Amino acid sequence: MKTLPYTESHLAFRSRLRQFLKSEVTPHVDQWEKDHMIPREIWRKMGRAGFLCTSVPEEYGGLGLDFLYSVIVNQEMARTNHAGLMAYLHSDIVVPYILSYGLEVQKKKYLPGCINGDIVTAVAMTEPDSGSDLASMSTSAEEIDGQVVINGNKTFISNGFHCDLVILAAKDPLVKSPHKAVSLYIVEDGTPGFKKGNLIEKMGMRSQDTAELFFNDCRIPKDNLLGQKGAGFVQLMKKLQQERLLVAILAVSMARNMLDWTVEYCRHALQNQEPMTKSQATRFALVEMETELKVGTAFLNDLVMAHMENEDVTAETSMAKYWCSEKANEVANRCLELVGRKSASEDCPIVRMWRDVRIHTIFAGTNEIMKNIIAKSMKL
Amino acid sequence: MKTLPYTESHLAFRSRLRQFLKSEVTPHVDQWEKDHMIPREIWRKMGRAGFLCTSVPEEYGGLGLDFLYSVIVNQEMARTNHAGLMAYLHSDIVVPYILSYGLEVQKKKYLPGCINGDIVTAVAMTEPDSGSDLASMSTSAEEIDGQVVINGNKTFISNGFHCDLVILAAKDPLVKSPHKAVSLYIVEDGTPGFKKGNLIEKMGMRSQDTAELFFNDCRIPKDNLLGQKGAGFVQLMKKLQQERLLVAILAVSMARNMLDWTVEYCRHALQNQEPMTKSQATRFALVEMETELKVGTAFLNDLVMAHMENEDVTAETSMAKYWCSEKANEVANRCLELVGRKSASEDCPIVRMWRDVRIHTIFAGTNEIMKNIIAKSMKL
Amino acid sequence: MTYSLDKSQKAIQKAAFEFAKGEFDGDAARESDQKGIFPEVTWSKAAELGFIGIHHPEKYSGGGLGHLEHVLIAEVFTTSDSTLGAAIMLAGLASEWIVQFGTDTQKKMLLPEIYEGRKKTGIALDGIPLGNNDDGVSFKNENSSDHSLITGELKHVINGKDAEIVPVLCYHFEGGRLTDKCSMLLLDGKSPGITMGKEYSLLGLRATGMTSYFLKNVGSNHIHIFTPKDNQLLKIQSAFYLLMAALALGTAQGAFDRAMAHVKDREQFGKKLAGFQVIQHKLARMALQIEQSRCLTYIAANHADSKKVDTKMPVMANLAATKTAVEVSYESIQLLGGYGYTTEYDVERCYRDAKALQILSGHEHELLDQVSAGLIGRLHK
Amino acid sequence: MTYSLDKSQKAIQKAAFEFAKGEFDGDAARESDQKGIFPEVTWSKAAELGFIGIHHPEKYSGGGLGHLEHVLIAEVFTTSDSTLGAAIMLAGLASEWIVQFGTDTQKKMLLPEIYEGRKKTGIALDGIPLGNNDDGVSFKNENSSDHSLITGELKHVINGKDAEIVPVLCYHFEGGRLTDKCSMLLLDGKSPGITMGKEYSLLGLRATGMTSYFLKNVGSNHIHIFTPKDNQLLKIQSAFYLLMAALALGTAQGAFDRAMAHVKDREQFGKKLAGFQVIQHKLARMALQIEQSRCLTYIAANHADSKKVDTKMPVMANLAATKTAVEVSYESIQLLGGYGYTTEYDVERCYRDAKALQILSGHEHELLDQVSAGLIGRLHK
Repeated sequence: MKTLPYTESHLAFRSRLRQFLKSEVTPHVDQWEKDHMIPREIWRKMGRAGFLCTSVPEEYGGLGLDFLYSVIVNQEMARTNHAGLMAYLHSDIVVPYILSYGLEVQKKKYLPGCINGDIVTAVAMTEPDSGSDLASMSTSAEEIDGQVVINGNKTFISNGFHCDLVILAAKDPLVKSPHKAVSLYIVEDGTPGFKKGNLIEKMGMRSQDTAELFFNDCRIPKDNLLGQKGAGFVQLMKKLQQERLLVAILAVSMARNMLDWTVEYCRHALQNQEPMTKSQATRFALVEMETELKVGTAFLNDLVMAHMENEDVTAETSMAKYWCSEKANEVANRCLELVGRKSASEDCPIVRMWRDVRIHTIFAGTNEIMKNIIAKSMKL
Repeated sequence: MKTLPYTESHLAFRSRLRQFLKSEVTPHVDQWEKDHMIPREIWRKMGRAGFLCTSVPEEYGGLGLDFLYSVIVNQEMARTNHAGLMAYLHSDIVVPYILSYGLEVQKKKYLPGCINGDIVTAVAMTEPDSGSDLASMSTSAEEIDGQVVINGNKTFISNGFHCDLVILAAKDPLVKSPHKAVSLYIVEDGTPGFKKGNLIEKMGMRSQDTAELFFNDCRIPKDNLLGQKGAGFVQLMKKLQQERLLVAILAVSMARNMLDWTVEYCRHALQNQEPMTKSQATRFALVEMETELKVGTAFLNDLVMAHMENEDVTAETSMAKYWCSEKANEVANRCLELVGRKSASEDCPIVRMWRDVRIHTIFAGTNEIMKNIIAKSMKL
Repeated sequence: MTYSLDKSQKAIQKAAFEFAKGEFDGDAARESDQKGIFPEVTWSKAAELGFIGIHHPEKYSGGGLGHLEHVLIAEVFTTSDSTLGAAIMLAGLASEWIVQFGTDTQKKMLLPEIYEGRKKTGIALDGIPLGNNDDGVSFKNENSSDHSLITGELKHVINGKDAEIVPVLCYHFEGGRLTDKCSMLLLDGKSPGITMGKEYSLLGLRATGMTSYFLKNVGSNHIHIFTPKDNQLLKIQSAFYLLMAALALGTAQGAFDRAMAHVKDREQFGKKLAGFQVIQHKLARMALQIEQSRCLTYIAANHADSKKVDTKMPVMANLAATKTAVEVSYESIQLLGGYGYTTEYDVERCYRDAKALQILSGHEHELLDQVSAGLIGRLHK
Repeated sequence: MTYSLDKSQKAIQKAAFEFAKGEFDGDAARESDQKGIFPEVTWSKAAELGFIGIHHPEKYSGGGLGHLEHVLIAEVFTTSDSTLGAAIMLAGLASEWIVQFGTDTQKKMLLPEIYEGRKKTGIALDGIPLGNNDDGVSFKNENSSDHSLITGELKHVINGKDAEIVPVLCYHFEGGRLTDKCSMLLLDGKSPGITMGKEYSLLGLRATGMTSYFLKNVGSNHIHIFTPKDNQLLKIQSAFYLLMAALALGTAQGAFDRAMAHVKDREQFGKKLAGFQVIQHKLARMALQIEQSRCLTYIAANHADSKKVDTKMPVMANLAATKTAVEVSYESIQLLGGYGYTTEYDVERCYRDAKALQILSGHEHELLDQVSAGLIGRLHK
């Protein structure tokens, strides 16, 4: 059966990364989860070890590696069983905005810091009153005296506490069409009028920083416009494909980890004085989950290849995002049931995954939004 | 997104086949379904047109084509919306036994007729008291006076009425181990002591001939042994992979046809004075089915390629067989619900597919057997 | 609150069980299914014993009892045989329309004929106020006078082939606009001016011949003009959904019983199928699903009897029971393996009948629309 | 048969509703969840008002009513708040053991303390005869004499952190073999010889602190030796499954109510979320699932009250209700979108509490084993 075409270099990279995570991340994860926070320093460590922004070209100090490296980072991060160090968001979702739309001067200014971990990035789209409905956003960006003045609130911003740089979507109030009014701006932490709110407490992803961001007469230079004025909507849509693909990959990786752990548990745990895997019902449950994951992985692999070849796979990516995130939650629920009473406790590692994976059907566009996109592509 | 690597020749073959079926099969299908029978002649027509046993090498009068041609035949037959002319059973399940295990003399004798449709074949494994449990079969084959004497009943034999040649699994009563007692024999129609029973009436596949076969002191020459004596169990197991793969492909093809028909129906049928596709619930239902089929097809495509490269994909084939057959039935049930009252009538073409596809979770090894095989492969 | 059947209800259940056991015949049922034959004799015997119209007023020869009793009979009948049971119970269905909209004369004349097994009824699904309008109401009285002549097509008449009374609500046009006034025609396939259309070959419920009627200048001498009240339409809906739910419930139970008997009898790999854990769990899940649908259906019927106006419960019971019937009979086929796919073992017939019950109950999305409308109420901006 | 609540039952429901409305506080609940705090004050008020032990005999200060009333209270409480409601109701759970196995003195002394809110109880899950033996019964009395000293570990004590009475059935060994004789220890974390183990950090139900007890030479002076009858064990099981089912039912309803309020309030793409068909249908399906579980749970409780011995119904009700709770609260999170994932909007807490109720009710496969054993009976070769 086919897998992704990993080369020796990919495998060596994976093994180095695994080593890094084993020594620098995994031992601290339980503490970070308790703290509801990761230390700022771990971003720098990861950057300096060469595991952030692997796709940034060498001319900006990056490694210029292909998307499979991003897949590997995503999978290996999932194995650490925490979501705090949200590297894929920084490396493969936010930084690509700068890479794709930034002026040379912007790239030179920010990319090296993004790569070495000095700069942590976030993207700010969602607002308290506009979740899935991006067109209804109300944060404004007005040109006044050669500056851009920003007013509005953003919410559910991942990396919202640590971020040094925010890619902000805001509307020019003078432009009527909501689709042509949105532009993207780079806002640096510390800019007067830009304030980070308290952390949002969540069901899972507890070590991960999600926050509201407040912009109150926040003035930034005109040069902080990212790409064409009024192109924000299209820019966002284009970048969502990779984001959703990564979310799907992460969901399947988490499901894989949960299932593997559960298989191992059932091999050893006793029920009626026998290993649980002697129970036919348990065997079938494990078989069904293994099958779903194998089937989903085949689709995902095709999709990764098509994405790397720059095919338009908007519909398929939306399919993967919704299907994989639902399946991952099903797997999570079934694994907990199989493990039984032991899984009532947070000591059981798959409990944290069960909590963390719940967001996957919601973020990067809810699954309902995914289905709308697919319906359009089917011309329904 | 990747598809199977069809060449120009494959596409031309598909188009010729589609033309043939359009003129020789489709117009008669409704009548055949009413008759609960297809005419013997259609086998000859299909054979003479070059669409049977496409994989048999040229030295035996075949075309020596690859497995993708078998996939194409399977898919195109599904589009005729009937199961009577069960070409894949003959071409890609039974005849391969002769091809793989037959002596040169047996191949020379039978293959040309198999190719041109003069000989229709069947395989006889299942018995009234041994369904999934092959080891418990009781049909006996004893050597007496240089002949082999067969006694026993077989049931659920597809092509059981039309077959001119049966590959029969029977046990030597002198061998104790059930796994070493089974051998395969070629039994020709007309052999004294071999009788075909009445057709078995079924929920679906109504134009298809399923029958019991009776062997009562049926004497065949010793030379009719197919392959090694006592190797029957292993021979059967080996050939089941391709059978199950074809069943999975057929199930997905049927689901694809049902869904496509339903999408088209919902585009045009009105509900509350609007096309049904205006209903969000209908759109989502169609999207969900489209997604499941795309995901399943990706897995199936990988599997076809692996099968063509002779990989051991026993577990994956079992996964495909059970998963695809379940999904196809889900799609069938959902499509009927979407179409609504119109689908209460047999005039609605997807009703027949709904009836026909129900057997897919049962034949070629029930889905429960599939899960047992997968569980073993997972070392549970 | 007591949540169990009382003595008289248990007696009715038992009587229905004994009747079905004595009168329903497997061979006859399979023949009915194959050839589309209505079980004439069994139906009239059932009517004689009071199994039709048990929930309707005694003064019209009904049983004077409730929907719950009606549900119990329907359930027992289809448990015994889904095809025969449904055909018999559906033959009385149109009495709901006559009870609601008939004149006193019509009630006195027709209801006893239905309950006593002298006349079978049919229902034009397009005429049911069930929101099932994917084909539109294809038939309307274009004239408001008492002696209008009606021409048109009536699709999807359940039991239309055998019915002698088919009530059709005709909404009146005035000045080219549909009004809320209507009259009820009482047709049958032999009425002058009516040509019976092609019989639909149904996927299930084949003892109940569905057909269409072509009407040409049909005189509507029975007409009395009225405005249907929401309440009356709701009662018909409720009775329809409950009956279909009960038929589905029994169909599920019947499939389950057959599968249970099979797995307790058949051996594979040296032990009874019922000895395998996954088969045990499949049975447990099926039983649980049936029990949930049963509880809901009984309670919905009980609410209908206690005159509670609840639009949601009968629809919910119907959604639950028909889904259960389809899924349980699907699994029953699986439990019988190859045998399950043959007509001889009956579970495939349960599956087809279950699917037909589900489809003919109404479009799932429209049923869900009804439930959610009841839940959400009016939305304010 | 009447299938609706009577006046007194409705009054109890209403009283429970008023109590929860007045006393359950969202901020307190979230704090209880985050820090694992038992709602001491609310619990004792609830007990004062008679909400604990309503189904137990009046002579021991119980309410003298039935399981159905107990179920109704539990459902209303968790509808209002899953964490607080479950904590309060679970604090009375051990009274089932004392009612069945306690001496008359124990009953007279302890039951009033439990019902009147003076003592909280806990339950060692390993000691429940529920077939939950994946960890085995880790604790046994190795000596049959009256004054044995017991050493061992008691895992998974629900409410063990706060409980003052934890009954444990100790089966006796004689000649190295386990007998069917047992005695009931009544422990608490402060009993001499007991060390409380680490508190489990639960995924849900976090106001109910689960812990383990380490026993070292605990004197069993309360011992009276008896042989538990199947009937007694079944009654405990039944009470346990019914309570868990009711708590789950309310948890589902509470999540549903919160989601409904949200979609009726929030706009996207220019209309209320509740105006979208797929959201309407999601709500309809959730409501249907809740209604089915409710009907089954009420009927199961009613059967228990009418002294029917039915091993399957309470297990089925539990399987259905806990599954419903998990699925409905899962979907509720979805309906709230990003807000649903935050602790502020409570539905994520419903989901965690639902999952904890499901897991602590017992291993799904073992529950299904019980149901199918009841269905299939003994198999004959």
